[in-house]
Amino acid sequence: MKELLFVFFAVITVVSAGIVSFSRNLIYSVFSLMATFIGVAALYVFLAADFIALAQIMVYVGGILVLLIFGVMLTQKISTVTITHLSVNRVWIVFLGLLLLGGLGYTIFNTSWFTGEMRAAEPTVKAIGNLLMGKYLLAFEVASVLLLGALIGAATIARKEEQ
Amino acid sequence: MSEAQRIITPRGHQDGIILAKLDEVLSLARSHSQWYLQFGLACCAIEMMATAASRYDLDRFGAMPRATPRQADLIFVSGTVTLKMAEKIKVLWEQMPAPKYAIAMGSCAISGGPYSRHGYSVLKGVDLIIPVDVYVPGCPPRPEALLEGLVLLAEKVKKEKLLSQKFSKKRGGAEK
Amino acid sequence: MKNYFINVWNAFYTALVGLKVTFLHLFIKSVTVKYPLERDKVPANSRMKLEVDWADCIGCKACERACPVQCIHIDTSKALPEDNLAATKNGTARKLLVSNFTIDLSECLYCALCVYPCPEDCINMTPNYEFGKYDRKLLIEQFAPFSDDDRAKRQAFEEELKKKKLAEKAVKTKEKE
Amino acid sequence: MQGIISLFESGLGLPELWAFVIGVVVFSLLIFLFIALFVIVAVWLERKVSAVIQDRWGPMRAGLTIQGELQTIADTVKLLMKEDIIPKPVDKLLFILAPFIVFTATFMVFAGIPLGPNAYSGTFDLGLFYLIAISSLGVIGIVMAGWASNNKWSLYGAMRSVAQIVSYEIPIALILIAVVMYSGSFSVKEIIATQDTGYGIFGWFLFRNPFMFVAAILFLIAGTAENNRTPFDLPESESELIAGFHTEYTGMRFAFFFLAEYANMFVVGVLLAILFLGGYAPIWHVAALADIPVLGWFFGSSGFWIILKAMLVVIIQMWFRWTFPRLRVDQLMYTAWKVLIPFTMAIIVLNGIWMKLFNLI
Repeated sequence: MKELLFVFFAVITVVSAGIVSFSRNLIYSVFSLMATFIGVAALYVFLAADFIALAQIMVYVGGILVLLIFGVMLTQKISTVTITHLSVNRVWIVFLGLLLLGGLGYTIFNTSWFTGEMRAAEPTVKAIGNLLMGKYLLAFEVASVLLLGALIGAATIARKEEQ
Repeated sequence: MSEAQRIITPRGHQDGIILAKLDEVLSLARSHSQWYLQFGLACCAIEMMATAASRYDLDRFGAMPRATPRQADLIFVSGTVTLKMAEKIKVLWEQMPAPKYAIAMGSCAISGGPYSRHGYSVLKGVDLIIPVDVYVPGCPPRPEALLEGLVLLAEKVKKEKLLSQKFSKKRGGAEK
Repeated sequence: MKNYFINVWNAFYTALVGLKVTFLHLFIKSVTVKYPLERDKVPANSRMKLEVDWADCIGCKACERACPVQCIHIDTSKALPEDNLAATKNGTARKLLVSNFTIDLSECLYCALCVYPCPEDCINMTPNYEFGKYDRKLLIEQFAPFSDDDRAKRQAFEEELKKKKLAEKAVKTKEKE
Repeated sequence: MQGIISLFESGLGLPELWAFVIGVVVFSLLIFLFIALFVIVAVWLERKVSAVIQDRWGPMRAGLTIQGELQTIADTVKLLMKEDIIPKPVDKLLFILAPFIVFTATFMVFAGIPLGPNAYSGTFDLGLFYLIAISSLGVIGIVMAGWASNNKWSLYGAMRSVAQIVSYEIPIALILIAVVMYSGSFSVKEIIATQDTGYGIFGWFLFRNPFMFVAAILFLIAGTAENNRTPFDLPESESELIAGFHTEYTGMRFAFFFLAEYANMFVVGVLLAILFLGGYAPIWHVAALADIPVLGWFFGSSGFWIILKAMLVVIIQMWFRWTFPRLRVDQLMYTAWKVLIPFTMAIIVLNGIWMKLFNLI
């Protein structure tokens, strides 16, 4: 049963990811990215990472994807239905893609993956909280300072020049 | 002919009993839910607004104002239809989905009214461009007159048999 | 900064005032006239549907001439031998028979300009406003109680009379010459 | 209800796959039925509320009594029978998909509504987070509808809707943090248990401290804005944008948007009930109430209480709708970014101080 569901979500993720990269219509790409995100969230659930899964949906689908859609819609020629995105530099892309594939494949096949018994899902929020506020506090704070810097930068750029 | 079809259409009946009964219920429901497209053109529009307001309350009949023709069942053409506006009425009428009705409100919309002889820029009756179901005369009509028009339209809708018509058309049955 | 808080408070406070106003309407009786069940009382002299008391019409066509939209049509003819024309309620003797009296209510303006010139007070505005129809043709109201055949007969008789008159005139002019 | 759930959990004696499929279908239908029933009541209620506020009668002709209680059913039947128009210049795939995505998001939220302490989302550790996260999915459907319609008003409506929902999600998430500070958990069960102190309504987070009361009001405002309802109904403002993102939709496709809008009102009600009004806990614990013959069944069940509280919030939202005029776009953004967010941040800080002062940590 679980395998069937897993396969179902994996197929959704992979197929929609394929549409994202191969679709000629930019809008279709953006919308199928949603299916990819949801599929990934479902895969997180299979890894018993419920907090990450929900954060994935909330942050990526509710926030980042919406911003992406905004970006696409605010581009020019939005009034025509067929917005295409041209593929440029195909040779380089293929080369880089193969390189990435090789690297990832090497990592996957040479890592000693954790293989153990299936465990019941445990609440992860507390553990995540403890880690963020304890062991990785510095990294957490540095990341938040970085984001704050980005926020202030964006606000400064978007601001009207004072006469 | 399957068993189910036989129940729906017993022998000797043009439209089966069940179909006819179902039609009655559906038409009754439709007659109670006429969402209207606001199309006020002149002084009659003021009366139309008064009808929708508290004292006469179109909502009692299940009539909700809709701004988009796509969700409307009914168009109140209220007021003088100038030739320029006539085009727009035609377009909006074409955009409404199928079981659709029109009420011509006021003399101007029915026949051009005061402009029927000498109005060079006025359409002589909105029924020249769209099929009008109910004519509500008056210049302008009282709000009650418009409500009466709505009741008349409901009576007309109640008598319609959309399903039977559709099925008899599919079976190649004769249309009246 | 102070302004900001005053603004926020004002927005909040005025919103509460608005909510109070609408809440109080919970206790106000509905003002709706439930139309098909009950009706507003309309003043007796209100101007709605035109009505004609045909029996009083003398066919003077004053109303037809007065109508600004020309929605009244009157045809008159001499009375047939079998017609028995009674006097109107004002005592005026009727000399002509009104064979056709139509008002196109789809064009009528409710201006009542036709009411005042009528010498016999036979055309009147009534407070009746409920006469919606499914067909535009049904809005052309016929007040003369004749069938179409009857009307044709009267028309023919009228024309015959006219011909006779013309012939008589011709004879007279010839005699003069 | 509990019996039915355990019956399905036991698998009905069928193979695992079939038991799963049947369980999913049955529960989906149950949820759909619940949404449909709620919407039928809510739309009628909305028209009646508007009628009361405007001193009129509202629907009265459709139905057995003079209150027009079958009005929404008549509307639904009519919408079902309408012609299904798909205009030629639209993007057909997205146009058809959009209403279903909007509705699916709402549907998924409803699957997580805890009608009682044993509901899955109640025991689930992140129940509240789930409700908030999934409800943000609907935006995508709205944008899809607006863009696929190939109509400038639809597009404007969709853009406004997105800007609005993304902005107002932040205050909602911040208020969530203020609540979670008290309960110490995202679990719905935990939050409601914290409020169920035995002092009735005085145990609610609404009355825990003055800041929480303000937070509840802010949550109501932000929730109303999330639903695109008046006074925040810019995405479908009739006088400017015809009907916003659903301008081109007819019949059943439009009905799905309609369904989702009203269902979302209920979601806001449920969220407010969980966060501030004690969720499915009874308003006052009186054992005698449960012994009343018929009503006792209602008073005794937890589902009744949460639906009651949610309905109360729904009626307040309707009251809002028929009271306030629409905001301007810049005012809308001002409210979100310059009023709600600073206030909620202040509430979090003040909450912390309050808890420290009274030794609640």
